[in-house]
Amino acid sequence: MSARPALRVRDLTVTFGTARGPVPAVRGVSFDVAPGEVLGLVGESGSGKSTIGLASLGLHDPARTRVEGSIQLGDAGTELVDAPESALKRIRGSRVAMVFQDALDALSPYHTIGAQIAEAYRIHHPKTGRKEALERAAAMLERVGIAAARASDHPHHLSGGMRQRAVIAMALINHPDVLIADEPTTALDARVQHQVLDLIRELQSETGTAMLLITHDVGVVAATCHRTLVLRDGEALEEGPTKRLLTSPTHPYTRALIGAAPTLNTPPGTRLPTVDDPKPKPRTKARLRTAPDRDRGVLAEVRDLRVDYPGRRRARPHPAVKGVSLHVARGETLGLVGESGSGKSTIARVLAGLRRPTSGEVRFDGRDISGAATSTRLRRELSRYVQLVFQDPYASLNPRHTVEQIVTTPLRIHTDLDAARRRKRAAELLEQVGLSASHLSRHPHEFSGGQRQRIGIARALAVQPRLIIADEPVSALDVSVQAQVLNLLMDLREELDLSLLFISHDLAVVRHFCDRIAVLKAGELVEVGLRDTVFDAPSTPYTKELLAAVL
Amino acid sequence: MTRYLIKRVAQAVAVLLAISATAFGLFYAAPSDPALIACGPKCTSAQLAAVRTSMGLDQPIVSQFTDYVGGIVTGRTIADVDGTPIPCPAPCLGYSYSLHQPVLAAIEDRLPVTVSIAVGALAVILVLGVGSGLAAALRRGRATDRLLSGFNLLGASVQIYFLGYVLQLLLVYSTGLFAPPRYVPFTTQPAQWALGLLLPWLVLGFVNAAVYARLTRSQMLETMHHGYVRTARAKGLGTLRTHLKYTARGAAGPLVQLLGLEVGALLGGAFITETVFGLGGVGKLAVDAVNGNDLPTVVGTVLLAAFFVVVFVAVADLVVAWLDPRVRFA
Amino acid sequence: MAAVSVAHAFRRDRFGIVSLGVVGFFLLLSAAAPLVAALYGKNPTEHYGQNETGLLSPEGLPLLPNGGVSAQHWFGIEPGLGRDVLTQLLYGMRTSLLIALASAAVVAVIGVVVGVTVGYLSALVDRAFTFVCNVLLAFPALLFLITLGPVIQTRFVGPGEDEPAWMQFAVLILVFSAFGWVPLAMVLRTVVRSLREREFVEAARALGASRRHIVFRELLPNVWAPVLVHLTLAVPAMVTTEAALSFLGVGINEPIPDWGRMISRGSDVFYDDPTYMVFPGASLLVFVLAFNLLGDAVRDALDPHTVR
Amino acid sequence: MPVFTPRATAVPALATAAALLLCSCSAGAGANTGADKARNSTAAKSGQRLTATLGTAKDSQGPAPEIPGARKGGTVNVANEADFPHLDPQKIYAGERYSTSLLWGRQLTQYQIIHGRPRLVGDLSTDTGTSSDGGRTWTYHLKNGIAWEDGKPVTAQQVKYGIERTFAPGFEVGPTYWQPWLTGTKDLTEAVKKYGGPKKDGDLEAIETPDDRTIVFHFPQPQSDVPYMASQSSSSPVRKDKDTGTGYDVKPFATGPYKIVEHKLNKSLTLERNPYWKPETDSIRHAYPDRFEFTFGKAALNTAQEVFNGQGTGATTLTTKDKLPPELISTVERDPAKRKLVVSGSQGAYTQDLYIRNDRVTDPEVRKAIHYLFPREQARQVLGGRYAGDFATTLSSPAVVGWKKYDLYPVAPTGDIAKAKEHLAKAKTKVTKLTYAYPTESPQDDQVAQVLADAFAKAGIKLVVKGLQPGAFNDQIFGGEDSPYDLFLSTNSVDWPTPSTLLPLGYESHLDAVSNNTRYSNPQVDKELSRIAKIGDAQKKAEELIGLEETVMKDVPLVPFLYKSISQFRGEKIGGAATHPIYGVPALANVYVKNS
Repeated sequence: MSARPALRVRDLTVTFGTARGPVPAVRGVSFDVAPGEVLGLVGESGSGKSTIGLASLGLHDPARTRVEGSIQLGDAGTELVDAPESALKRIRGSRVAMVFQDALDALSPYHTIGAQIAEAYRIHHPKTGRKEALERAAAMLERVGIAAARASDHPHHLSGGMRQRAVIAMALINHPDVLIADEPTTALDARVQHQVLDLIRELQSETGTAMLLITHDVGVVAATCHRTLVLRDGEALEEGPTKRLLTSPTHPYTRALIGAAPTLNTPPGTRLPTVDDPKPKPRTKARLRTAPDRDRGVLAEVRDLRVDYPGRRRARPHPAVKGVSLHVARGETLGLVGESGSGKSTIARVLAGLRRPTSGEVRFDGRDISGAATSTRLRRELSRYVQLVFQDPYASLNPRHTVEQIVTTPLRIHTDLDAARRRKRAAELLEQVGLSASHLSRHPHEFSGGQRQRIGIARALAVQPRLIIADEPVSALDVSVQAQVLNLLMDLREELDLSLLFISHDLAVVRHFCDRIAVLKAGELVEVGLRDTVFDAPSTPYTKELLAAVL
Repeated sequence: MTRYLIKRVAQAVAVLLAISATAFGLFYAAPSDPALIACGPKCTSAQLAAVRTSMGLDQPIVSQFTDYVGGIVTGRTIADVDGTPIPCPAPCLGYSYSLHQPVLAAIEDRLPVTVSIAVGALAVILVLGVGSGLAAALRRGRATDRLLSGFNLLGASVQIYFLGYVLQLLLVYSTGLFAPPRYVPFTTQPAQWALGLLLPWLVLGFVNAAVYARLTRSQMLETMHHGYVRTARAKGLGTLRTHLKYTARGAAGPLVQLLGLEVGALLGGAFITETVFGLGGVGKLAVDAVNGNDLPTVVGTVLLAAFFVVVFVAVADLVVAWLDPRVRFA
Repeated sequence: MAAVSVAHAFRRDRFGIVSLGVVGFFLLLSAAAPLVAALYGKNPTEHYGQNETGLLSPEGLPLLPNGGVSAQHWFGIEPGLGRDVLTQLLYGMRTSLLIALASAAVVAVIGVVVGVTVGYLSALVDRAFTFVCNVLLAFPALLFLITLGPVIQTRFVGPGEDEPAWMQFAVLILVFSAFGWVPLAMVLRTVVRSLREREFVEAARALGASRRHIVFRELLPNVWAPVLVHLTLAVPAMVTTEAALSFLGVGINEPIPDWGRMISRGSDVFYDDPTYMVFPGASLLVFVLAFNLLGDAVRDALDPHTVR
Repeated sequence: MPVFTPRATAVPALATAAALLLCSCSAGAGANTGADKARNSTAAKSGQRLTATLGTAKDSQGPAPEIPGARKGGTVNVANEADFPHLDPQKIYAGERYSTSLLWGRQLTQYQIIHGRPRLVGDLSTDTGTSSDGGRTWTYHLKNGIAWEDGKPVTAQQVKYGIERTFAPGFEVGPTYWQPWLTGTKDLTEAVKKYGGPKKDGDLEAIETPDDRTIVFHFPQPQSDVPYMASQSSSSPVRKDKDTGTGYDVKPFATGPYKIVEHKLNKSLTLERNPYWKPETDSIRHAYPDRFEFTFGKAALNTAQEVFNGQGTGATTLTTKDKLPPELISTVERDPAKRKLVVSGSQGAYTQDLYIRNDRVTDPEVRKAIHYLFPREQARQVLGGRYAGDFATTLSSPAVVGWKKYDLYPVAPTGDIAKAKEHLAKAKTKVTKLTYAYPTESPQDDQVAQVLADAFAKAGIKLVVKGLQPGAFNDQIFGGEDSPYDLFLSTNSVDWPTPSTLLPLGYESHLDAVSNNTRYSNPQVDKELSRIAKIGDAQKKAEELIGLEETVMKDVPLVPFLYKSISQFRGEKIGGAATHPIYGVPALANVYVKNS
């Protein structure tokens, strides 16, 4: 480590000009990153972490953004704040490079990855010929684990992991002094995330590049960063070596942030700490039910379920679920785990009567409901007992409806309550999910993500269903909010004696929340069993692999 | 790709068939008898009947239609008013009894005028519309943007028949700044060709440019939000080059599609422009045919206009597919 | 986005406010045309220039300068017949607005019903719809409009009868609607198709909602923004198309005042009497400009992506 | 019956009529300002109406007398909005086309114009024809040295073939005189039953060609107007080997000074010199320019602007069909330089009248009422004031041989509503609604309709005005027997400047609507007409017909409106442009390009 840091940020303040006046996104943040060091910037959405990343490259729209303070680069201490565009152009991509979160979005769909990487090289080596640049690009692709032959592929032909590797290759082709990685692995499945993080670390330590890793995931920080800076509402809360920060955080927010996300060591079913309630009291009656009450009987089941998606044009149909048999017992919470494309959401939609199975049996309470997707009447009956909670709390609420309309819609459909009664019931429901009756007349966009998810839960509870299917209900939420929602769901489960089908890609959350676990891989059931059995003694290599990838 | 092409062509043929059937049915219901027009005002009823027979108007409309479509594919022989057989080789769009020539020949005569108008107008649209849209997007929110947007809004609001006359009278006949609008073949006098059509080009282009300016601007602004544009800048690419290489490419799709439609429509004849500037192109032919109740020419020009639209929309689709590999391989 | 914030966004748009004012002024004028004409003491059909001496030359051109602008006739008189230009403009605006607004209403109904339904329904319906749209888009609409008027007139009006005014209007409204619904329906189809993929529709299905409920209660409230934008921009488009038809000689017949016919006539006498073309031409320009500005302002207010 | 000898100088009656005829109506209109005085100078010219004399064999010898100052060479551009509907000589049937087709086509006789005066002389023929047998036989001899554009000589058989063609189907659009005359039948329908054209019935015996240069017509009944008919385009020769059927309508084969090089319908027509035309055979055509380039499709107003401003080819352009746009009249009046470029004059023997369907408006009192309420002044104002013509009181034009002025029901030009109401009160049945049809060719047509509706409304009659597409208008007004319209404005002319075609072919009750446009029916008139038809002496016949005209007009079958004037325009460099006194358009055969 040299005397001067590779990146030196002092009193950085970034203000956005909006229609409603200036809004500060970053307030007086200072930090250093030494060569070869990895600094983690951790925070929830709106904490300003990505803004710092963009400011370091001067990528903000100058017309709408004011950047104050100082960002200095390397030994020479080149000042980036208020530097002329021509100077920034020379620095971008050569001395400071960036890896963005969504590789599909970050790569041009119109050019081959080889050409895009070669371009990154040629911009800063203008004397290089096109051919030579392409050769270098191919070599760089090989280095990040992509066959050179694929250089002529367009991004949409690559898998998510490969795309992210390509983006990394592009960022590193000029051996930058500083690499800024903004949520580089968030969109990836756990196993791929692991691989990509390993790759970044490997390359970074190989070249001695200083790295700023921006993430919301404490797990990622723990696995990758030397030091960590915690951000909240644009301000730096706490900074220190990662290990110290994780084990003995000084700030309560840091503590909550670390504790909010369940890990594989968190006692299952316990109340999770949140920012408002950093040290929750243990539950009055801890749910440690590891053995399901078999005698309570099967509520919903699929047997030998096959679902094919019709192929585009005349292509062969693509199977999403290939012969899965599962059941949810009364009062039980079944966790459905798998990577993207494993068919878990399809199974949920079949059980909710939204998708017609290609073959196999689907029963609810002993009744065949496989035709619900095509029969409005049957689906209506089914929906009296089965309700869904969706992943995206914004998309699943009609933006043009008020909360009252949203929550009372199931009541209109399934009950003959009059408007006043429906309103009263809606108010009750809102109280039940931790909102107030005064929210009834508002629209969804006036709420935060967590509140919206509560509204979704209230809607699902309105007709007092017997089974709730929750499809990734917390994966779009910040960790602290995720904890709140999980806490709420656990409370409601106790109060209302609900049966749940809980779908998630996050093994730690599933372990924390569910009684029984089913593991899916590419449309097939890999393993199913009691929570502790699956987690403590996984019987298949795939499950083991999944567990190993959990950070 | 081959399958896509075949499907596209089949679709186009079906659309054209539907249009020709509609046009045929509609104009069949038109007010006065085409036979009477061909026969002249001093026509006796016996002669009229003979003319009707030779024109095939006594046949049921369905068989007239199938004859017509057959003629397009294989060509056919049409009887003139006096029974003289007139060969009409494929693609036969019928025979005009008012013009005494096959409709296709009449169209071929006027097509150079229409094509010339279209080419120039398109150039103006591209420069004025797409160009100012690009400029406005790159300088969004600034004076340039406002000025260009205002200018284009004016273009969108003004009418060809108002602007065309005013400019013609002011710039041509009062001051002589512009040459009087006329058509001379490009092949013989290219300079005169351009001079004679300059004013129609500018007017038609200006009036149509607004849509493109607006679309270009909004497409550019929308595409600018894409991650890959930011990536390009993060690589160290200059702002202008980024927008020309990445943003413009992403923004091009809808523009190309609209342009395809526009080119098709322009080639089908710019009715009002040709009327205002007294240029005898396909549009004027069509309007004259409608007024003169020259049924074969009306149907022919309708089909031609539709043909161009269908073809250029398809071409635009192919260009979009070429521009965007995601579409190409879908 | 709530209506409140839309109104708020709109209020901040100076051009929007001004254009709304101009459009409102035009609407008011045309609604109150008989009243204004009565106060002003002229009507749009009387041949003042022919019935009074000293207004028109033997060749039929206004004797007074500037198209015969005088204390009697504020905007001058029409060459030839000598009708009052101001009242002609007022009543001509009524003609334009009546046709445009009525067509817009029909277009809105057809476009919304077809667009939303097609957007929500199966692929087969969608294919049929796409085909119809392709046909209508490739159809030379203007040529069709020129031809259709006389066809309808001869089919439905006795030769010895006047074509009733309502029928002339109805024919124009009909033909405008016949083509006008296509773009709206296509836009809505796309909007609904993307809405359909949104989870709240799935959520409604999961709640057991019927198709009717989904189309009318869940989808419709989400399409009013594109509909509103489309219609504010469709009204000026229809006004100009109507004027274009009149210009080509197939619009509304004499003696019902009409802007397009005035411009057409004005283009003939522009050299000798530019005033007569300038008034309707400029009125149309201002009218359409105001409507386009209003349309833009509405679009901007409704569209969160717009960068001003 | 005395032998009619046209060669004997001229018929005295015609000679008197050849004097200048000044219409009395134009005075008094308009305020007496200085500008108006200037206007009157142009307008006065429009009142000149001339009739044709018959020329001698000597007059028929070429070349045509030189026009002082004329120069050979150059290209004349002719711009018209519309193309000629027909070029086939046997289909051409309108003054403007007659005049233009002189450039490439030649007929047996033709009008020679000297100092603006028309004289009928031999064209292909050595004279205007010799009759014998009381007008039943007419003989023509072709001049020497007349050739087609390929150098082959024009023969009598080719003239005969041309006339034979007029019997064939498809030629109804042309004039229909040869057919009944040569077959001795009532009308064309009857005539074609006897002889159906050369393709169907071969040789027409009524025309004899004893040798290549002599042609003899044999008419079953005496005919007095053969020299005039021989000047019609349908009396042009056609070569069998060049007869391309309908193609001949686009590009006929030339005998005149020019040949057609290219004809793009509705776009352009290009003429170049015919090397085989010899000026010494032609006393009518001058053929000064080297080329004529016709363009079609440009709006008259645009052409006018180019011509008056000398832009583009404007300086060498003139129009033969496009009239001076009424919109430009006052501009032209103001600017003497532009006024010079207006070519105006009497439009042949054309009259514009308000036609009344007598079978629909049967009560003469109602027709009289229409006569009184008709707002002539207002309607003419819309049409361009005096430029449109002079107010008419007679059925026939002053350009017709033997014309006499009469005014049976005098009325102020602005109409007399009170008088109209009086007559309406006298009518047996009360009329509250009438229909008026008009072809929508220009905005002026709409305006005239409004003027009429306004005036009729004042008299308590609702006038339903129907603008029709020109095609539909012709179809519905002239095509059917049961036209639903009561009134229409129409501009018409006798086919040649004698009265012999006007009443017999337009007001005889047995004629169909195509000929008898007003469906006029008066047994007394019918009787008179059949008596007059038997008169072989041209002069006596003319006098009798002019006398009968007043009887017809007492019944008000139509309302006389205007003796048409026409104003066209020419570029600054076009010389010799003057309105042809018979055809009523600038005579192209006399124009030249001035030295620059």
